[in-house]
Amino acid sequence: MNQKITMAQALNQALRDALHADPTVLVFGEDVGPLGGVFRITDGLTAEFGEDRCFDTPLAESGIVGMAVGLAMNGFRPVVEMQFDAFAYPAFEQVVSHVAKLRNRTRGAVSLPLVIRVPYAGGIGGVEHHCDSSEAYYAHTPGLHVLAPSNAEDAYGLLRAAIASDDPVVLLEPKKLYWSKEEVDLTAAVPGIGRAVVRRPGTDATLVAYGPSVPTALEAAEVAAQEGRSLQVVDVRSIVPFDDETVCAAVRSTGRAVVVAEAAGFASVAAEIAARVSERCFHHLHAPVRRVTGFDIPYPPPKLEHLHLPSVDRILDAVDDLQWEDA
Amino acid sequence: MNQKITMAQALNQALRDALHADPTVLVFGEDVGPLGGVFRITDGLTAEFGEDRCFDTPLAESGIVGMAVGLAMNGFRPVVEMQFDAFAYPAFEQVVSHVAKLRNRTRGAVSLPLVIRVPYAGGIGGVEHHCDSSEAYYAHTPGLHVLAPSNAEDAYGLLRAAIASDDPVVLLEPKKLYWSKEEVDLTAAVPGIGRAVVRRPGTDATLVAYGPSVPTALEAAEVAAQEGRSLQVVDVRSIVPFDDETVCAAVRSTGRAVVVAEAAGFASVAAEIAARVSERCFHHLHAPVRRVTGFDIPYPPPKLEHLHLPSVDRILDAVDDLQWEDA
Amino acid sequence: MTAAIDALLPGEPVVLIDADGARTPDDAHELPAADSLVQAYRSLVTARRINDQAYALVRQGRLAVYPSSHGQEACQVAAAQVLGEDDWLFPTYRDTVAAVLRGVDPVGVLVLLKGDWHSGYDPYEHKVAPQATPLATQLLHAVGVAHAAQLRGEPAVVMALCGDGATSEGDFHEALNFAAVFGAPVVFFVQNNQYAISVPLARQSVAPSLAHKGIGYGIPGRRVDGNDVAALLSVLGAAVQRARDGEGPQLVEAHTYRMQAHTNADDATRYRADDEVAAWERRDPVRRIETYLRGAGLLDDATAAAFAAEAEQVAAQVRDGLNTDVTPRPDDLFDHVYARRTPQLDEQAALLADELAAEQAGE
Amino acid sequence: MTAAIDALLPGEPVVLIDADGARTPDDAHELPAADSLVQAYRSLVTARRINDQAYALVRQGRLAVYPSSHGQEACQVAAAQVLGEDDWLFPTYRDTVAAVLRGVDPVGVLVLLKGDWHSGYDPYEHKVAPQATPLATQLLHAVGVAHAAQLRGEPAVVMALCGDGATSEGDFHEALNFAAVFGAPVVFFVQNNQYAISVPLARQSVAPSLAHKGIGYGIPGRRVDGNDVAALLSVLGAAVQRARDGEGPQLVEAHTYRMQAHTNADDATRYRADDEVAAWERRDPVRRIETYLRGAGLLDDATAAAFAAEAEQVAAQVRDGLNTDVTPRPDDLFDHVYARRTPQLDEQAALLADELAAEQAGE
Ligand SMILES: Cc1ncc(C[n+]2csc(CCOP(=O)(O)OP(=O)(O)O)c2C)c(N)n1
Ligand SMILES: Cc1ncc(C[n+]2csc(CCOP(=O)(O)OP(=O)(O)O)c2C)c(N)n1
Ligand SMILES: [Mg+2]
Ligand SMILES: [Mg+2]
Repeated sequence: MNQKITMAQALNQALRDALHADPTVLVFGEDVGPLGGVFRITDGLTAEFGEDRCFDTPLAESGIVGMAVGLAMNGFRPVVEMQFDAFAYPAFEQVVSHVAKLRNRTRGAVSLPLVIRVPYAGGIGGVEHHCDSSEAYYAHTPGLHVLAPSNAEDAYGLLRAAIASDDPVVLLEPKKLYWSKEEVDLTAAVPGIGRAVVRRPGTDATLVAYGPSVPTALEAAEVAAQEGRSLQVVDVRSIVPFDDETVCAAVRSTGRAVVVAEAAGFASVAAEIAARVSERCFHHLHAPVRRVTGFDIPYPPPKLEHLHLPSVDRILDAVDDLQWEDA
Repeated sequence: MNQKITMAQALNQALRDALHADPTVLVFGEDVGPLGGVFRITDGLTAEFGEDRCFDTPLAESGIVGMAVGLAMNGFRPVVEMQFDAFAYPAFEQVVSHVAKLRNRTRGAVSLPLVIRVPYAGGIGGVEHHCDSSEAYYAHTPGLHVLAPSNAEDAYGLLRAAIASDDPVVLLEPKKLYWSKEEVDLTAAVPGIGRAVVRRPGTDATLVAYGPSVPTALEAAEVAAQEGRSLQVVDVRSIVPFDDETVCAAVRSTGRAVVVAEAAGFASVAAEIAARVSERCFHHLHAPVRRVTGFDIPYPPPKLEHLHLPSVDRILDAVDDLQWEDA
Repeated sequence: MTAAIDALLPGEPVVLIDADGARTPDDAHELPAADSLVQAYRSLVTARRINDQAYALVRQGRLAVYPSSHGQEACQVAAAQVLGEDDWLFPTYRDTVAAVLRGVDPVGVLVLLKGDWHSGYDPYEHKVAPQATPLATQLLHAVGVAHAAQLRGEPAVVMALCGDGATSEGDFHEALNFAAVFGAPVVFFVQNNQYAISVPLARQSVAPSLAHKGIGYGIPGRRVDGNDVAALLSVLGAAVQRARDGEGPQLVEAHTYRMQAHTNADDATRYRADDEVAAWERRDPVRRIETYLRGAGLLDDATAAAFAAEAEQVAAQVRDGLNTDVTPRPDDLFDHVYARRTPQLDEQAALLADELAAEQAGE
Repeated sequence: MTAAIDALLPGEPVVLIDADGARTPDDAHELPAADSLVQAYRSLVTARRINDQAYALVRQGRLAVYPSSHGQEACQVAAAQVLGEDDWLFPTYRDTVAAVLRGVDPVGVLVLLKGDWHSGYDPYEHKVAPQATPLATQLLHAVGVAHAAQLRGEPAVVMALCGDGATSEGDFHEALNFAAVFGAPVVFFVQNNQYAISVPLARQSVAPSLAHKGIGYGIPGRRVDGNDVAALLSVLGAAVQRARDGEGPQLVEAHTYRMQAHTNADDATRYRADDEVAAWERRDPVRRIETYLRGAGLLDDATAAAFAAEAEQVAAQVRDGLNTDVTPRPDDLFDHVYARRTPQLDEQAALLADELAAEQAGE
């Protein structure tokens, strides 16, 4: 059943399959109808399922998310698209004060099975507002599940899992991976929400990454291997809930860790991972947990973004720093 | 020059003094005019300085912050009030995409000397949406300064410093401390933005806290002292920029640390502090850095909030946990 | 697709029974049927009693705070009365009474203000959404709920409430526009009580009226005397019928007044004059319809006394319900964040359980 | 304080010179003075040339992307031309040409799309705000800038631009309302080009027109043919004058059309038909005024050639400016986040400097 498709196609297929499987699934947002979305993730859905199931809305993100809340309250499973990461901010109040809290507010009487898809992060030469790594805002907000696939197969599986979930999910889709083609088994067991995975075994140190940083981490591990250092790579995949078991077991097995993420480092998901790993693996650590993240700056213009984003070299430098002399 | 006043009065005095000192200072928001704000922080300002200098706006937070951006672009120093923490969320896009980025966007041509005052955090028996600890959202956003005073004197000083700053400042005012009376020296040197302070010396372990958690940490240290344990308390005060020097020197001096904050712990400012301290003080640490934070839940109803908030007991339990047998 | 301007323009506020309880010469609108008016009066008596009772409970420290709809009860009553069982009500913090009149247990509505829990009732039981605190946000949820009904071909209508202040929020704009574009069966009902806490209407808007805001969305606006329950039943009833008939949303603005402070924590003397309050006192919605009904021979002393007794019973129910102290379960902190607890919440719940066990053991 | 409805109602769109270049029978509006029309034509020629040049540069890979105002140049020209030196312009990503016509170096405007930096010009130099990307957000900044001028008693007016799609955002609502309540001297100028990327106007609004949105704020709305530069000069000029006279904000909607795709990254054939585009081609704003001016004897071949040459020069300037590759300084990453670098940014800058030094050493 394996096929070579892009992450964009995998996501499109996931929506298609979900719309087929469940008549309560709805897809809407800006330009997701006839155009098929600016990234073509919803390509062909209006044609196939009709205007009622996949439709354009007026241009207003708070409106989109707020209406999704109402639809979810009343029997539907909305999947909404925020056109780009930074254009989800107008919906922030709806996300934080309602999407994340309505179940809790009603002691479980109202569940909100809705998915907010966010094409996110950088590395595409995009202009300002089109490259934000906004995961920390969502991950810090209790009540949301926050997922970030790093490949087409997970993208398919996580989107299906997100739509099936009775809780709201923010699905962060790494834009720069949309067009990378991979072998994908769409019949593979859907990875459960909350499960990290070891992408590459290794014994000397552990790279912990998610979303767009996973391929970079894997590349770094490849280079390191050529230099005789064995780096393990863990793909977090599910930021919330977090898979402490897998991540901590991995770090304990090597005793050294570097967390890699594109977002500004301060008060970030990378900070969380570094803090938990430092606390939970304290006696196994031979060196402090290092972070390789974006700088604490607004997303830079395209010509400078390569200096900002975690690179193979910067990751390897951080690994070099892990006090090998003490080992 | 010392007087006994509340934090609310200190903040009011700071606004008054700033309005006197600089004709470009403006104060506006919801109910800040004739009413003097729901917390009376702007009490009497409209009467004293007139409608042009301190005024009510229509009820719209994005509007308030967006208009402040324009006023700051054109020669004024606006100080705006968000009525409660969770009611600042409608302004999130303005804060993240403009307030934090306009200087950078224009390579320094446009500076935004504006202050966003946010009565924040819990412990006041307030209903939902009135008790959020929202500091992580701001602290994670490069381009903002984020301050959280823990007492009346700092509240005065930090607000004056914030108004004088040519950069945008989010001032987080711990609601539950508004009415606590203290000796205050309003002529004391304004604490610079970016300076933490050791509030209580101690040798066994360091409590790192800010805003509403500082009094709790001090109380815990007091109780610990009676039990023969000497706890140092550091008041972070300036979350961004962060005072690594003071905080790390303190933690290195004791070799043990507990970070205390009300916000949900995941991907929080407490996570950042724990991660930095773990990294920077690694070889001085006798035990993992512990965090005592709010649970990863929406802010609970008043009758349960005492179970959620960092308490003296929970702090002391965490201290007990710092592997004293290994020391 | 776009509406002609004439159909959108709000006329003058509809008044059917004036402040003295007399039928006005308005003959564009029929007076609602007598039994409907009597029913409204009956609800008004209960509504007023609930407001007074809750207010008293605040003074006694049984409730932390109460945003009273005293003076706005005609709006509360009409909003509930014009809805059918399958319709939805979206109330704000001030609309306790409307929720109760729709059948929600008053104690359930008030636990929020007692500190027990955020929302004390099941929104599906009587199709009453949780009372909204962040202003105007609920209007979008209302559009979504209405659109869901529309997609399923159900005839349900959604009544979405907000205040004058809330009309300034961006979500108000987005909600009206979404409703208009999707033709969603929503009645947006603005209770213009002249103030948003301390901020008077003039600082909120300089439009000819708040109902004029509908025009910019292609939504007809209607204005109505918010202290005249007959006019409210007529205008809101027509708006609900229109939405049910598939003709889309409507915006209704009621002119009324918040007789008490914003909540008991507020000091209204700081921003409004006594004579302004007194002028509105003379337009009291309960007295007005009572005068009319008695004059028309539709209400006698015995019936009035029966209604008062009924209201007294509800008040007693409120008192009793709020006098019993409920201690919320600590596990409630963790059990409803998600459908299933995350491993992190399991850990945190265990920590708290340990603490509580240690505390008990220590005692 | 509140406005009478008649003053607020937008009439039919103003057209002074029709699609064939003939003066319409509208005598409610005077035609702008001849020199003003000639100046507008001159700017239109440059405007069109800039659009075409930028588009070509995208195809050559010198610009990453270009949201063209081809077809909307009359709006661009008029928006710039009606402003005085002390007035402010708030442009969006599509308003490159308006910014250039106000005096900003075209290369400075276009570096954003070249990837060099976010905003390549000093907003204070020509009082042109950075081009706004997050839709409708800039309208609030415009209100703030205008209110600042008002507080200082300066006669400056702010021209705030946005598209039809942007009118659906909450910030549009809040900006118009704030401007109205504070009587701020802002002209809100909506270029209704019928689409927000792929979404047609009918999905954006079912109001009688976008200009009708003013009514809900007490702001007069005006509609104008967006391909008729004469009408635009007249309507926008009057709005600016009115604002300058202290009579408050106005909302102007221009009916126009985006002749090219949203940006070169967009495929417009997916959502609109060729004959729709062709119909608008016949209403071209440049040809229209040219026909009129030639017919009225206000433009001869020599002058037209001179204008074309001038436009060619600007195009050359754009080409040359964008052909030189600028490598932004790495330190720019850290130097403008705050007035002074934080210790954290010092550390991060040092890390990067070390890396770059090592790289150079390694090479
Ligand atoms: C988004 C948001 N901002 C601020 C508040 C705080 N607040 C609560 S009620 C209120 C006034 C609301 O006025 P109005 O809409 O007229 O309703 P009323 O209270 O008069 O019924 C304010 C500012 C809030 N609840 N939500
Ligand atoms: C808040 C926000 N949401 C989404 C976008 C993405 N986006 C960029 S342009 C555009 C369409 C805007 O349409 P309109 O306002 O009509 O302006 P036009 O492009 O037609 O000039 C969209 C959706 C954005 N820039 N900002
Ligand atoms: Mg009100
Ligand atoms: Mg458009």
